[in-house]
Parts: sequence; C-alpha cells; structure tokens
Amino acid sequence: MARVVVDVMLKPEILDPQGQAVQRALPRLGFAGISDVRQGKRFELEVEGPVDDAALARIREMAETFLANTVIEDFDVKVES
Amino acid sequence: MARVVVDVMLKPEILDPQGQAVQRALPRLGFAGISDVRQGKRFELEVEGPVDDAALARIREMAETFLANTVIEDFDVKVES
Amino acid sequence: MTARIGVVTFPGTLDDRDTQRAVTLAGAEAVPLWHRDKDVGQVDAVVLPGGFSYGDYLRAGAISRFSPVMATVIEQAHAGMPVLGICNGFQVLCEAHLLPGAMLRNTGLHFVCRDQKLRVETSATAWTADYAAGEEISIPLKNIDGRYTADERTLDELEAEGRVVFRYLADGEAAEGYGNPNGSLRDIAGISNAAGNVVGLMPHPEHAVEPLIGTGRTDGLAFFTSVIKKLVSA
Amino acid sequence: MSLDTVKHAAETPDAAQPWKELGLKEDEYERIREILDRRPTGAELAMYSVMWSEHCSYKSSKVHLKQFGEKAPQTDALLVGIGENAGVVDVGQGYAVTFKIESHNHPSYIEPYQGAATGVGGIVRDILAMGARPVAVMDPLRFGAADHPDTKRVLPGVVAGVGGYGNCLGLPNIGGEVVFDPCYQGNPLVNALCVGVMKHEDIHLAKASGAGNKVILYGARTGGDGIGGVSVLASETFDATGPSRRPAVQVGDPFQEKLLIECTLKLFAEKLVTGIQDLGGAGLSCATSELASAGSGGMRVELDTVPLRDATLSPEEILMSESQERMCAIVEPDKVDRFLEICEKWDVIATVIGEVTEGTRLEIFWHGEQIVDVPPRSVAHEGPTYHRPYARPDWQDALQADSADKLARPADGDELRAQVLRVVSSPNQASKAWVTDQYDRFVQGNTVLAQPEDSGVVRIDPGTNLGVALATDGNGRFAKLDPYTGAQLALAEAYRNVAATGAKPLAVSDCLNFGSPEDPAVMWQFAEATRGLADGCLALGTPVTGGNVSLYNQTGDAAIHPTPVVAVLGVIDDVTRRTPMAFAEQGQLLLLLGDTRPEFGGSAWSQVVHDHLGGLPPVVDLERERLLAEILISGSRDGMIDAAHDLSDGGLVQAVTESCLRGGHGARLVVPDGLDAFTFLFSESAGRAVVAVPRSEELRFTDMCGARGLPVARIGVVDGDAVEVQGEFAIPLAELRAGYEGTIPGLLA
Ligand SMILES: Nc1ncnc2c1ncn2[C@@H]1O[C@H](COP(=O)(O)OP(=O)(O)O)[C@@H](O)[C@H]1O
Ligand SMILES: [Mg+2]
Repeated sequence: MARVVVDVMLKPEILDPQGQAVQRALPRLGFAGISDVRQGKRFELEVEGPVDDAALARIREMAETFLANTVIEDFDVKVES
Repeated sequence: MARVVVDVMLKPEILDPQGQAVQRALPRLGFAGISDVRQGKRFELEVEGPVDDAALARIREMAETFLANTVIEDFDVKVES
Repeated sequence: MTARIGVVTFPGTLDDRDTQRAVTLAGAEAVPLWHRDKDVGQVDAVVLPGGFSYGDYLRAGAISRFSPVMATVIEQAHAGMPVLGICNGFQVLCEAHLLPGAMLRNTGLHFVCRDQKLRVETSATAWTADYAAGEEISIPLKNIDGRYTADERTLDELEAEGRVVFRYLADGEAAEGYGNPNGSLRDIAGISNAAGNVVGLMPHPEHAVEPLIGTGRTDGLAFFTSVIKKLVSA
Repeated sequence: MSLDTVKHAAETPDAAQPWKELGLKEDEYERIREILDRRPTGAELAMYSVMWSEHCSYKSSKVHLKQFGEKAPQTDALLVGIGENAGVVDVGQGYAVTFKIESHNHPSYIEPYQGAATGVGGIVRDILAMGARPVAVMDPLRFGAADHPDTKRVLPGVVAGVGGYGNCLGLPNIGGEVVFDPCYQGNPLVNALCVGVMKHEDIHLAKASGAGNKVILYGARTGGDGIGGVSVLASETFDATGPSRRPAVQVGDPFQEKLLIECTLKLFAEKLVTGIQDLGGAGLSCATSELASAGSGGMRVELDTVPLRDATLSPEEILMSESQERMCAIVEPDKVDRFLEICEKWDVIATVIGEVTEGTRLEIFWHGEQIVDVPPRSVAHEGPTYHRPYARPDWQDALQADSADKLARPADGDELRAQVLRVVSSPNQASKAWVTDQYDRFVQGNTVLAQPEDSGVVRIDPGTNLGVALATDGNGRFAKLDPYTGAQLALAEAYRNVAATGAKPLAVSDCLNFGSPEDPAVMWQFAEATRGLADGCLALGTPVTGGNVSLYNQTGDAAIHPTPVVAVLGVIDDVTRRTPMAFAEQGQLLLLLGDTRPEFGGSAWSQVVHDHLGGLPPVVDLERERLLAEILISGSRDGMIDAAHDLSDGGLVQAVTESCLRGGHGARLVVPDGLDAFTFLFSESAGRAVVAVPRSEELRFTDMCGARGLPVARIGVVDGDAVEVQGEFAIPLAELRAGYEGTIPGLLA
C-alpha cells in the first residue's frame, strides 16, 4: 500500500481570502515576517497495488477532472515515501 | 524569500467526512484501487529572511496554536526547496 | 398543455421541495428527479435546486456534477432544454461546464443569509422573459461559496454577449439588501449560456413566491412563469 | 489482554476494575455487583458507567424534576410527556408537534465549531426519533464578556458550527439568544432547540418489542472519537494495546445527518419501524439498553457486526463511542429487506446487529462470546438517585439587600439620552444580526417570522395556514437574584414572546444550566428554579414536555449564574394573522399594555450604566401574563393590531427602538401620567408589551383591554425618523442604528 498526495492550490492570480485572513491575523498573534499566506487542500490517497506510471497517470487524471477545478486551481501529485 | 509549507490533517481517529465523500465518489467516476482518502489543509507561507531553526520553531508554534486545531488535527512543517 | 418541470434531488439537496412548490404555484407540473436516474422521462425543463449536495465537500457541486442524472441534463441542455441552477445548482452547472467560471468562498468567509437586491440585466433568457431588462428585484440569498470568478477574457465575453443575467446592486444601504455579498467579480449574481436556455444564479427565487413567507415578496415567481410561457407557446 | 467475558467475570470475582476512573462511586460499583450477583465485565462496567453518569441518569436532578410531572397542568394537548426523546403536543388538524432543547456546553468550550455543530445534530436526531420531520432550530447562546479575547475564539466558532450544521441540514434557524456575561467566561452555554412536525398516527417511541424483531443500526460508522464525552473516561484504562488516547471531541457530518433524516422519514412513511432510538450520549450503550428497557422482552446484540471506522476498537469502546449521525431501529423480520433497500437508496449504511428476544436480559456478544448479560432497566432506568444537600447561600441576603434603587439616575434629558444610547448599543441589547445572518432562515419555504421577531413562526400546513410559534428565553441575572422568580420570569418572557406574534402558548421545554450539584448553594438554586418553573407552568397551563439538565458549569469554585432557559411552543391557526414587531406605518398609535413599576434589580440599565447586580428581580404575576397573552391573541385575531413587541431587557425604550429600526420609522413618545421618564423608559417590569394600532381601531382595542381589566396607556405615535421623548430628548434613527447595529461587528472584527 502506498500513499499518494495531491496538493491543490488556488491559481496565483485568484484572490484567496482564507489565506489572507490567516496572514492578517499573524501579526496580531505576534508572528512577524510572513509576507504571504495561501491556503489550499491536501489529499492523501492510499493506493492499493503498485504506484507505477500507469497508476500515477490515472491519479493525475483524477486530480485534473475531479480533485481540482482547473478553472481556478492548480494541482501537484507526489508519491510519499 | 523562502517558502514553508504547513500541512494540517485531521487526526487519524477523527471522522473525516470530506475525505470519505471523495473516496465514495471515486468508484462511480471509474477510479478503482483507492482504499482511503483523507482531506486536509495546506498552508504555503512566504517567509522573509532566513528560515533558520529559530524561524522554524516560531512557525511550528504558529501551526500549533493557530493554523491547526490540535484537539482534532495534527500538523507537519516543511521547508520547500 | 401543462409544462412539466423536473426538479433534481441530489443527496444533500435542500430546496427541492420549495422549488417544486414554486413550480406548482406558477402553474406547471413539478416532476421530482432522482440523481441516480439517467432517464428523466418527459420533462420540458429542469431546475437544479439549492442546498449542500454531497455536503459541499471537495467543492460545491463537484461531486453531483458526475451523477447519472447530470449526464442527461448536460445532453438535453446542449439540445436547448431550459435549465435553471439555483445556488448549489449554479455551482453544479459551473462544475459541469454548462456555464463558465467557478464559485469560491465568500470574501467575508462567513455564510451570508439576507434579502438581496438584484438587477435583472436581460430578459432574453428562458428564465427571465417576464422581467424587464434593468428591473430591480429583491430575493433571498444564502450561501458561503458564492463568489463568482472567471478570467478577464471570459468576463468580457459574458458582458459583450449579454450573458450577465443578474447583478448585485452594490450601491446602497446594507440593511436594505444592497451590496455585493460575497465578492463576486463585477457584481455578477447570475449568468447564462450563449443560447440563453441555461441560467445559473446564487440567490433563491423559489423562496420569494408567496406573500406571507420569507421576505414576504413574490419577486421570484417570474422565473417560473417565464419558462412556462416559453414552453407552452413552443 | 484477553476478552473479559461473562464467564470470565464469574470466575474472577476479585479482579481489579477501573470503576473509579470511569467516574463511578464505590457504592455504585457495589450496587452493580449486587444487581449482577458477580463483578461486571469490562463491557458491562463501561455501560453502567456512562449510563449512570450525571448526564445520562439525571441522578442529582431527578428528585427535583419530578415536579414537572406532579404539578403538570391538566391539558389534552400533551400526546407524549416527559421521558421519551421529546414530548409531543397536539396542535390540531391532526398534527402533532415535538420540540426539545438541549445543551452542548462543555464540548463547545473545548472545540467551539464541532461542539456547537454536534449539539445541533444531536437534538435534531431526538426530534427525528419521535417520528417527526424536523422543521426548525433555535440556538440560545451565552458567552463571557463581549470584549474578552477568548470570546473572539468561542463565539465565531460556535456560530459557524450552529450555522454550518443547521444550514447544511436544511433547517431554518428561527430564533435564539446571544447573551454576554463574565460568569460564562470559562463556561459558554450552547443550547440548541429543534422542533418537528408529524401526524398523530406517525408518533414513534423508543421501545423494543416483539421477540424475533431485528435490531438495525444505521447511519455513520462507529469510530473512536467521542468516547467518554459524557463520562470521565480515560480510555487508557481499558487496553494498553489499543490506539492511544481517544479524543472526547467528535466531528459532525451534517451531510450524513441530512441523508439520515430523509431516509428515516421514508422508513416511517412506509411503516417499517416498530421502535426507534437515536444514538447520542453513551452511544450504543444507551440505545440498546433504553430500547430493551422500555420494551417487552430482552435483546441480543452481536457487537462485531457493528460497522467500524477503526478496526482496532475494543468492544468497550464500541459500546461507549459517541460517533454522530447514527440511529437504531426495531424492525419486523419481513420488513428488513425493504428497510435496507431504502437505506441503500439514500447511501446510508444499515446493519442488522441483533434481535429482540423472549427473555428479560440485554445480552451482547463479541466473536461468539458473551460479554454483557444485564437487566436492561438496571442500566437505563434504574440508575442511582441522589438527594443532594442544598442550602440557601449565605450571600443571598446581602445580594438582595444591595438594591438597584440607590443607583444614581440620570439627572436630565441629556443624560437620559446618553444612557438610552449606551443601553441600546450595549452588547446584550445590540442587534444580533452578525450572528443570525449566518443562519439560513428561509429554507423549507415555511418561515413566516424569524429573528429578530419576538418568536419564530413556521407554517406547518400550506393548505390551511396552520403554524407554530416558538421563543426561548432565560435571564441568569434575574435567576441569580432569586432563582425561583428568575425561572418564572424566563417562562413568562418566552410565553409573552409567543403571544406577541399572535400564537397561543401551549407547552414548554427547558434547559437547566447550573454549576456543580455538589455545591449546596448551586443545588439550592437548582431546586428553587425547578420549583419556580413547575409552579409557573401549572399557573400558565403549559406543561413541561421535556428538556435537559447541564450541571458542572463552573470554573474552579465559581459557578455560572443559574441559567434556566425556557422554550415555549405556541400554535397559530392561521399564520396570515401573525403580528410582526415592525412599526411599519406613520400615524400608528402606540399603546403600552400592563403596569410599569420602578423595577431595576438585574436590569440592563443597572448592568450597562452601573455594572451592578443586586436587589430583587421584577415581580412576576402569571395571571397578568395570561391576560396580556389573551389580549394580544384577540387583537391579532380581530385584526386590531398592526405590530406588537414584548418588553423585557432594556425596557420600553429598547422595544420601541427595535420596532422603529425594523420598520424604518420613528416614534414620538409621551411619558404617561404617574410615571417619570426614567422609569417609563428603563423599567423591566414583567407582563408588558407595546402595540401599534391603526387609529381606527384604538377605541375598540382599549375598550377590550378595559373590559378585561388590562391597564393600557397611550404613549405616542409612529412618526418622523427619530425616537423622541417629549420634553426629554430625541435620537435620530440613524444614530440609534449605528450604535445598535455596529456594536457586535465592531467587537468581533
Ligand atoms: N443565537 C441566535 N440565533 C437565532 N436568533 C437569535 C439568536 N440570538 C438572538 N436571536 C434573535 O434575535 C431577536 C432578539 O433577541 P432577544 O433580544 O434575546 O429577544 P427577546 O428579548 O424577545 O427574547 C429574537 O428574535 C431572537 O430570537
Ligand atoms: Mg421579545
């Protein structure tokens, strides 16, 4: 069993109010020096069987059509060691 | 400027309705072989200045007190290369 | 003939029964449709009502968009059948690419429930013929993922083709329902496809069809009378 | 560790058991051994400990709660009384309404969002279990000081949780309360109410009868979260090999609950359910023992058939898990297939986990071995009863002697004006729209009135326009000054709020939020408040149909103010005649109903202007409340009233301000003879309301009041765009609005 991680983040040009709200709160909490915060999603998939190229290609397709909405989001697929 | 990533996931024993909804949808979409899905949050922080041990310690504290709700969530801090 | 208007229920749909009531009050027959049924029978139009289908988990509308009933709705919509998506239904239509753009979390990050002032920008759609272009109406709005977003080119195209159907009335007292409630680009509350048969909007016309209930106004009824007239005369 | 079977327990009578860690007292443990005539197994111990906890057994409170039954007024309206998941009230036309209020205070302090969300989820399942379709929710909330930093954490989380869950279920939120007081700093109160509607013949009860009938568990899988939520369980005591500490916090899944509602209503509609129980506190321990205890026979459960989210759970943990969104039904064997089919249609997991037996025991098996063999009544209904000592606290006299009468009053019109603005803009009196705008009040398309109206009104039959009205109220400050009167004032206010909208009050549910029952002073407050509420309900003819007790609301030695929260349900035969609160037309006459006395003890004015709490609360006159309600209802029925608003916190000036702002019109007021302006504006005398009547109806209305003996005074007219008190001051509506609407957003920004 292997774990594949799909990270989904809003495209850079899209306003991210959740990230901004975090960033605005930081100085008040005493954390300085963070110039930008973006908030996205992380999916951890437990994959049965080997994570070969074919499996990865399928997961990429899943991310593209389902886990992310590519109108507004970018994604990244990684095999976790 | 460096990027630090904080991943926040529900603790394993806590119900993750979002991950479950995704997992249950996958077979219907024709994706087989995924035995579990967990959904969490990913924060990308742009840090001004060097990301030394002191900076990381501060970010860990921030994650612990603010970004994650440690009653139900675990977190992980990574420096992105 | 009596028009038959299908109202889809996905798991987590909330406003299906209200929508059926609105359809009936407007004089058509409401036909409940189940998300698992690809066969929608003989319906003349379809409404995708509001709610939290699949809990809005992943993204609002993302999971419902793949249901069997949507395969048929997508096909029929391309063939010209009138389709209205309200709130969650609008989100489903965007996810299904029947309408361009996407919906994001409100800029205020809260769920917002209010009586909302809108301008109907065009009467040239299947669902707005009974309004006058420029008419101002007030209907309930309630959402947390209502910020309409698309790239500049798409927005310009929508404007140029007269496909921005509803806009939030941004200037005025918040207490009276004015203002952009969610940060939607260009104050867009609803749009249509190029043919004008598919319309989606965030506010809820089906909650504004009876004088006594909700806000006490009936500004939403014309959505349903519009489509019925079109269907009956067709 | 090997499985602790019944056989093993009999063979090892002296094995040490963690009864203390599970919150049991020594004599309680001894009683369990007596009942079983041996030591309990680990699983049995788990069941007894959660079911005999304060939360589930009401062991400290039940000797006092008895009064609600003993003093219950004679009424035909009550179809199901206290003891079931919720009481059921006949509202006519064949309809029955069930409603109940519950607390989720402690979890909401630890995890505000999930605590509040699962609080809503739990009460909705109670209502569903009665056979009803849930039609609305309400949320009386109490927080620490508005400007305390922790309030900024707790309040937005709680509100988002109430909204996140309720909105996703499709239940309109039609009212509630938001109260700030430093006494709730470490103990916010998150109470939640749900109301449901059914036909008389659809009432379902929680009992397992008919040997051979199947026990079906359906809904979410059982997980390790929430174990010990109701007791003081440290799960390490069970099994060192099991997963590490189980968190007591549960995460709710409103989507799952929505499916559960629709699926369950379908099961009811096809008459597939013989008995039903929701899973709340104490999970399966509670559901199985209560169903079996209320039924005719025994029950046998194969615990290893329970669908799990975490395969490592021990049987004890499965029995105690409080995983949300689960129900348990008793189903005749030939209906099981259809039952499972409907669950499948709604994507709800359903599993036959056992059956009703001929015997008298609740028997639970794990991999073929018996781990529980108990008389179900001993678990569910025969828990311990405490007669805890109680005594009037020695500070009570001093508190009552510290009268508000000696507080400095405004010297002139300018000072009065300034104090009016301060009171209206203070967090407790200010608009709660920041909160309520996060709740869907339109869904289901039957909301006739919702917040900020005096009561929420929902239509239950669109054909006949039959509707119900609900209001919740509580005033911890009054109850602190005098718990007996304070409880009656809460009741009177909710009753009045219902009547103000034109509905006839019928029945009561209550949530009693108090400190530690081990403190005799708190226990006295509790005893007095329950006595006051029971006497009050008898006087008003509105029975208590059910409710909830939340104790141990304290930080260290400091208990919260005693806070009985009372919900009153009313019926309105035609919702088109509901009375709104807005002064919507210039020229309407304003009449004040009832007697105004100089009563300022516990008032908003004393709190805001003097930070004072002392003296006596306003006098209660329940006969007067009844008369006032009759007049308000008659006025609505005969079309004499355009608007009505009850007078409570902040007094007349608060009520008039709210009605003016809602309608967008000002008011010109004249101080009636015999009153000074200060008392006129700020007194919190009970039994009063302000009504707006068209000029053409004035005589008819005042004649009616005169004939029935209700004092009525003409106090002014709807006019202009300021609230003006002749000879004293005028405040433009815009200025009032800025203060009234700006305060809460300003505090939470
Ligand atoms: N947490 C809440 N949820 C829903 N409605 C609320 C909440 N808090 C206050 N409200 C509503 O705001 C209005 C004003 O509240 P309040 O002043 O406590 O009313 P009253 O004094 O009439 O009991 C009421 O309609 C009440 O139901
Ligand atoms: Mg009121």
